[in-house]
Amino acid sequence: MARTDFDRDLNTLMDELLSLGSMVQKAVLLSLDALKTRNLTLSKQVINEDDEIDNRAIEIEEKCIDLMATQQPLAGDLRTIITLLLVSSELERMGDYAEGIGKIGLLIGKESLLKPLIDIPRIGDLASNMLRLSLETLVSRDVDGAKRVIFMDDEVDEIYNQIYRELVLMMIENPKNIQRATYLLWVAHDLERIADRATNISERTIFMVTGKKRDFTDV
Amino acid sequence: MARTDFDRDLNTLMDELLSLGSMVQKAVLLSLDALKTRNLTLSKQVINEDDEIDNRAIEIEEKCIDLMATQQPLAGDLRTIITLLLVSSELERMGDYAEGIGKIGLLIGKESLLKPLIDIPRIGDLASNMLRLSLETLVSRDVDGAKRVIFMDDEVDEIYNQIYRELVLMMIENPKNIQRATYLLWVAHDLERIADRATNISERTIFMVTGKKRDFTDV
Amino acid sequence: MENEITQVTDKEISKNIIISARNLNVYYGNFRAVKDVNLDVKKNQVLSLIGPSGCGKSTVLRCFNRMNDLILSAEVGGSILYNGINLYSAEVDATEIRSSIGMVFQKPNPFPKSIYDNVAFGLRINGYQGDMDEAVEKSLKQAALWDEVKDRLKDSGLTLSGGQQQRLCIARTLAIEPDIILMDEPCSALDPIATLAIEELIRELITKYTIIIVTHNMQQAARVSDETAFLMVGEDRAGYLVETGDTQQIFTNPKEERTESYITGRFS
Amino acid sequence: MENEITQVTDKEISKNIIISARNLNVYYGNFRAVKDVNLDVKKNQVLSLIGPSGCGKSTVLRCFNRMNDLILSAEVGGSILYNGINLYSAEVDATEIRSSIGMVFQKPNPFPKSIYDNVAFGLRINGYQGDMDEAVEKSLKQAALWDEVKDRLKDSGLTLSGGQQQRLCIARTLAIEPDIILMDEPCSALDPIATLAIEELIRELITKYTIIIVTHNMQQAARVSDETAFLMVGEDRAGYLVETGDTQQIFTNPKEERTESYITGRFS
Amino acid sequence: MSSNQAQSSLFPENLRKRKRFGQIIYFLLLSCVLIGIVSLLILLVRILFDGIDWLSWHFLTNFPSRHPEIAGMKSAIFGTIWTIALTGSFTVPIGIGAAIYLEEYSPKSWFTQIIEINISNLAGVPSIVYGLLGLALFVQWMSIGRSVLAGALTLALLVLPIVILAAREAIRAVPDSYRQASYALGSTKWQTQKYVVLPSAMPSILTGVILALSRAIGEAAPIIAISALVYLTFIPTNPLSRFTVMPIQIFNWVSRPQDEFRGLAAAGIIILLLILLGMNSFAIYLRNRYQKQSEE
Amino acid sequence: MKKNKDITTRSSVYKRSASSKIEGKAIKWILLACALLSVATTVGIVVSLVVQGWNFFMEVSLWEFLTGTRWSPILKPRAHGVLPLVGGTMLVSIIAILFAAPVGLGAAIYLSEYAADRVRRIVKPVLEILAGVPTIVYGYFALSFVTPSLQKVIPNMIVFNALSAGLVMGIMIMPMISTLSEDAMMSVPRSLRNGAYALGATRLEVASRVVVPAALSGIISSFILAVSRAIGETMLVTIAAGATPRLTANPLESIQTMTAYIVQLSLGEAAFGSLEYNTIFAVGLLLFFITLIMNLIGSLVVNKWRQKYE
Ligand SMILES: Nc1ncnc2c1ncn2[C@@H]1O[C@H](COP(=O)(O)OP(=O)(O)OP(=O)(O)O)[C@@H](O)[C@H]1O
Ligand SMILES: Nc1ncnc2c1ncn2[C@@H]1O[C@H](COP(=O)(O)OP(=O)(O)OP(=O)(O)O)[C@@H](O)[C@H]1O
Ligand SMILES: [Mg+2]
Ligand SMILES: [Mg+2]
Ligand SMILES: O=P([O-])([O-])[O-]
Repeated sequence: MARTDFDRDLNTLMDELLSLGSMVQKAVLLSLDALKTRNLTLSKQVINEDDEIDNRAIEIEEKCIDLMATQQPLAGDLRTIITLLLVSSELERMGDYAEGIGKIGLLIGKESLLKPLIDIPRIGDLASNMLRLSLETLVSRDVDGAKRVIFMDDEVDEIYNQIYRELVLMMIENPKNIQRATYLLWVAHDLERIADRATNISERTIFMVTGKKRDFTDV
Repeated sequence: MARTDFDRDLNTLMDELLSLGSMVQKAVLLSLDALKTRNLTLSKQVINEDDEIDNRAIEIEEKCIDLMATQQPLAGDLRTIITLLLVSSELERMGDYAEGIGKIGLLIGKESLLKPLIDIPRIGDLASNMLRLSLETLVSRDVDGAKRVIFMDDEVDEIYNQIYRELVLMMIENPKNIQRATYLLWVAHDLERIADRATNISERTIFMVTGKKRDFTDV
Repeated sequence: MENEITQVTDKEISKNIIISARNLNVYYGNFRAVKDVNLDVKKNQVLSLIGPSGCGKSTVLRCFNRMNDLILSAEVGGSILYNGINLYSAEVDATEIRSSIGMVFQKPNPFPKSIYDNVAFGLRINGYQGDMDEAVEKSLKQAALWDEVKDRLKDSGLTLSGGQQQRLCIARTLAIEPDIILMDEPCSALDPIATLAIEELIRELITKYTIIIVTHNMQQAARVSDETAFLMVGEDRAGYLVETGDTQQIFTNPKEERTESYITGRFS
Repeated sequence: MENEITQVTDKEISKNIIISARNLNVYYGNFRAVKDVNLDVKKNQVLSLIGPSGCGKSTVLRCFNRMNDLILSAEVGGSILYNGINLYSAEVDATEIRSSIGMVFQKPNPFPKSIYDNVAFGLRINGYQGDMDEAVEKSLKQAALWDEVKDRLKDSGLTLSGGQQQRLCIARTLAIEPDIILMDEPCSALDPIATLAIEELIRELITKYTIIIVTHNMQQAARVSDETAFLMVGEDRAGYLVETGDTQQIFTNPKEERTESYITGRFS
Repeated sequence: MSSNQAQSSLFPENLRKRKRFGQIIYFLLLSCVLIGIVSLLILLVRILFDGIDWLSWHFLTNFPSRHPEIAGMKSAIFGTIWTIALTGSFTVPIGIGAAIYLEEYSPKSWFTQIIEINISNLAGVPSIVYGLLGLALFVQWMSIGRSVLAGALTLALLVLPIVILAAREAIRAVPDSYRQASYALGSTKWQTQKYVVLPSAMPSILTGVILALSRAIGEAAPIIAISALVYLTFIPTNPLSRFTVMPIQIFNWVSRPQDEFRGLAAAGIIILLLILLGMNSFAIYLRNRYQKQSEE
Repeated sequence: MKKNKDITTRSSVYKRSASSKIEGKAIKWILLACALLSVATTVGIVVSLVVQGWNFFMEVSLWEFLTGTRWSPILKPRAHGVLPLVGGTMLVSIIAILFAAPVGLGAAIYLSEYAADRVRRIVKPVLEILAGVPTIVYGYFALSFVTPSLQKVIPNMIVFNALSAGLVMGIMIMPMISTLSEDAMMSVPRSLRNGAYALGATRLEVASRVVVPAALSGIISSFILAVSRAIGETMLVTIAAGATPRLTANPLESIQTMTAYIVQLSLGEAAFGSLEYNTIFAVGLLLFFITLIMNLIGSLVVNKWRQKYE
């Protein structure tokens, strides 16, 4: 005997979370692409699609609350649902960052970029990988995987700091760059935040699986 | 008859949330003070005290989970606990911003500020007021108050944009300012985020009280 | 244009309603136990009736297949509409109704006969002409009991465990292929494991049947039902309907203050 | 230094333990119903025993005041330590034990006597010499029943509602001022409102008493108890203790896989 | 009625036939009850009709006589009173004691089982056999003689199983939860019996006792075996007096060929029935009151 | 030890008699003695019948007693074949049960399944009164009413006959059957009936397919017990069935039952210890065994088929 109904609902929810996650990942990558290729339409698209992400996140959140109300989950189930609830709001926020990058894309417009995008796509790839991995390990309840994700965040922070220093230098070198540099600064910041939140997701995953009190690593 | 035990637990939790909120508010104000008065000790203190905030937030989160496990809240109670759970993580994050401001305080060190702090304290006051108000209206279940908080966020955004433009101008005017300007930019950004999160809290409050699906206003 | 759509939806909904109570009042002697209940039950859904003890849940439930006829002092006012016919009109025969609207009781009550005969009982009295073995097997399968009893169909129904007995009673009811199954606290005499099995069975059954379930256990109502109706006792001790709605709505955000108080365990 | 502190704490804890089972085994005839249970109960706390039906919860509970003596086929091995004495040693008189370790049953069972006499019963048979009226009032107040019955103390205890009856039974037990109160599914015959009242009462009582409660209702265990012990049935059909722990820990993060499966409603 | 059509595919239309058949059986069953009631009515009316003329004060206060007009039942009435008083005082304590032992104290063993089977069989032993027992045991062997005491002892043995069964039933009906509650409050076994079990079983026990005694009042056969005498012109003064009882007096009158004595018999029956009716109604009253209490 | 201290603190408020343990033992023995009295009764019955019967069987062989077809213990030529008495007993009992079983069962079904509560509450005590009427009264009724009435239908019927005794006996044991059967049916849980009604059963189907089968053991044992009662019944047959030991199947004839013979002889002046006197113990012994066997069968039936509800 098992709680078939409940398990099915939980699995559906996991699936929805995964699909929300890939939407977000796509949005992040698209927004960076748009930036790189100066494709304003694409940027606009990312911005518009954020509403969809928001709605989906709200939906997941509501389903979690409904499940809590109707199934009174306990122990592992409770941790799972709470994790889903919290992760969905992380994803929603990550969607906002993608939207933010999209907006910056529009602000920069057809202007040339300050410099060829090298480090930013790197951090973007890293962050989006972390996002993907964090969700995969969440679904597969893979604690070790989750720990690896958390570990990856260090690299992101390093690259971010490097980008930051570089951009500040560029501003100092040429005040004309300041506007565009700050734009890129925001982009890097947003990506760093995405990685941070992926880290959060993995921390939640560890809590979900082990039930261990969350070991809050400051970000 | 009433659920005395549960109600008492809920009230305790509300109190703890409030006290966490005032800790966070204090941290924000202190970090700004430290910045204004270039008091590095104070900045350090804010940074150090963030651990306490994190721990308290985790504690509240755990208590929420325990309460869910042991009391199976439904309807209003369930919304309340979920709100508490989510709000505690907002507060934790707000604490991080205060810490961030503290760190900037240290980075700037004894250097003179770029300009006398006028707009930043203004946005700081506003944000910390929003924080306070959002929690007060949460506890008093005051939907109208919560709506006012959300409304205040517009003002914050405006000031923030103004600061942003001003700082970028200053950078352009004098590249020597760039480093310090970006510092202040971060401070402003952090404060703006605090206001955003207060807005989130108020949105959660409205959900908690009315049970209406969250009307997600993009931030 | 939009208006038209609404109308269609309205029709759709009323098509979906299989049975409904209209201004239902039940008296036991001079005592009004149930007051003005109006309730619609949708096809292939589970409706649960919840409310404090004595609010008339069982009484309302028994109206749906006229089991109240068996209580001499009981008198029913108002009507139960089933397929457009008032079950309480003169020309309707209660016995006939009960083979379209089955009932499962609080305590498992298999007859002291063999498992087989328990399931065949309803078919036999109704003069079933088909293949009895087949019908019995089918019902037991539907009730998720077949695998457990297929080698001991001759054993008395009373040799089964509580949960199995209850599923046997469900199988017995399914055998006569009712439209609607009424259940009065079907799990309150069972332990959590057996309860869970019954709850899952209920969820499976709604693909074919409509189920109205009375339960004391709010969590059960939450888990098992699509819609929930909340009844309360008035000052005059008569039960009345406070609110009906989607189960999720009732349990996350009920419209009525009283429902909220009951559901969250706060009572005035 | 640190070692010393640990030792002190250990002592503190053992001081706090009011009653414990050591290698408890219970046989009904040849059938071992309970196997090697070790359990410590802390003073002024609620310990709940949960587990599937037939895992021996009631059997274990009954060992704590030797109610198993009344079951002829029952035989108890191991010991129950209460204030340092093994309740099952030869010189201990079961009757005496039971006035220090009271018990409340699944179904409210007031005597068919007046409310007053119900509460006074235990005092009378124990030859109580003090002011009876005062003692009765005190117990009824402790059981949160006084206000409801103070004007009808002469009425039969059976005229009360189910929940009130159960509180009367609790009052009756409190009257003889036991150390420990055992409760065997005290709410399973009550509706949710009455259940809640009893649960609140239990929480109030632990300021003075220690309570061990058996419950089928996991949520009740979660709400009401400080510690939870989970029992299961082994392959040999004997019940054994799987895990004991803080209630919150058991319900959010049990150590044992089996506990988790049971608590989340998944069974193999 | 679409559902009906759906139904009739599964089941042939047979409801009307089933209902008609039910009606016929209903009337048959009803007439069974009526047979009982009508018989009783006829019996009562007939006896009243036969005996009413013979009822008079002196019928109660005169001794029996060869002359129907002055014959009375004084000796039989007093004999009955003596017998029943003695029977009751033997059988009630012993019966209740035995019941308590069997329900509450006895270990589950073959020995107890034998006692139980034995008692239920004793309840079915014909009363005349008890008469033979009394005749051999009390009258002959113990040389008590054909006395009130011998009769009462015999009747006591006769109704003892009935009292025990009734008392056991009553004690068994006391919910176990009462006992557990009592033990859980620290009562000893006897305290539990005295303060909890017996008080709640008492009404039912009393009902059983009354019914048993009214059975004893109506018994003629064993008394005939013990004391064939029916023609007594004195009333018993001590337990060793000879005696007669009402049913025997009636039997004597019935057996006489003259119609007048039939009338006397009917009159005697009226008195006997009045006494029994009184006792029975009291028992029924007790039972109903008890039932109502326990239903609350 | 600590516990002991605990107990002493209690005893300041609680005074429990110290002798309670000894008291408990004594009470147990007294109660046991009460229970043993019933065994003693049985032993007494068997011993007294066997001892007195022994004297009889010293003179008459058991074989002659059990197989002889003529019973004439007083009038010469004497014969001690008990079959005429057994036959008379059986004839009356069969007539009685043939009447009482269907009527009693019918009444029981009516009362438990059809009658409104109010009707049952009136009718049941009425039937119980019928059961409580002393048998002497039935004898009177048979003799002064039933026989004369039957004679109007069957003119050549004699005054003392098996038929009217049997019929009245039927009336007498009918309430026993209806009460016991009704008890058995009433103890079938209400929930079973509801279960059947909910499957669309009519009232008759509920009664005949659910309630009666479930109560069958009780019903059958009520029949057996009623027959046993009829066999042991004394005064009615003494008065109404005659005093003619005769092996016959004709219900219109006068017969004598075992019980009636015992009464007849008790009323006479047979001397203690005489052969005539001892015949009653021989007949009594036989009667005792017959009823014993029937009762044993009756309780066996109940135990074997008893369904445990709840
Ligand atoms: N047969 C009856 N005769 C008289 N009154 C009745 C009868 N059945 C129920 N009642 C009364 O009608 C009211 C409603 O009873 P009902 O059994 O329908 O309540 P319920 O909500 O099912 O309660 P529970 O949860 O205890 O089963 C109660 O006040 C009850 O006392
Ligand atoms: N008096 C008894 N005689 C024989 N076996 C018994 C007796 N009481 C209980 N048992 C058996 O002992 C085992 C444990 O029973 P117990 O009543 O303690 O379980 P439980 O956990 O309280 O179950 P439930 O939740 O159903 O009350 C079961 O297998 C039961 O059948
Ligand atoms: Mg009900
Ligand atoms: Mg139990
Ligand atoms: O919302 P934040 O990522 O800025 O904390």
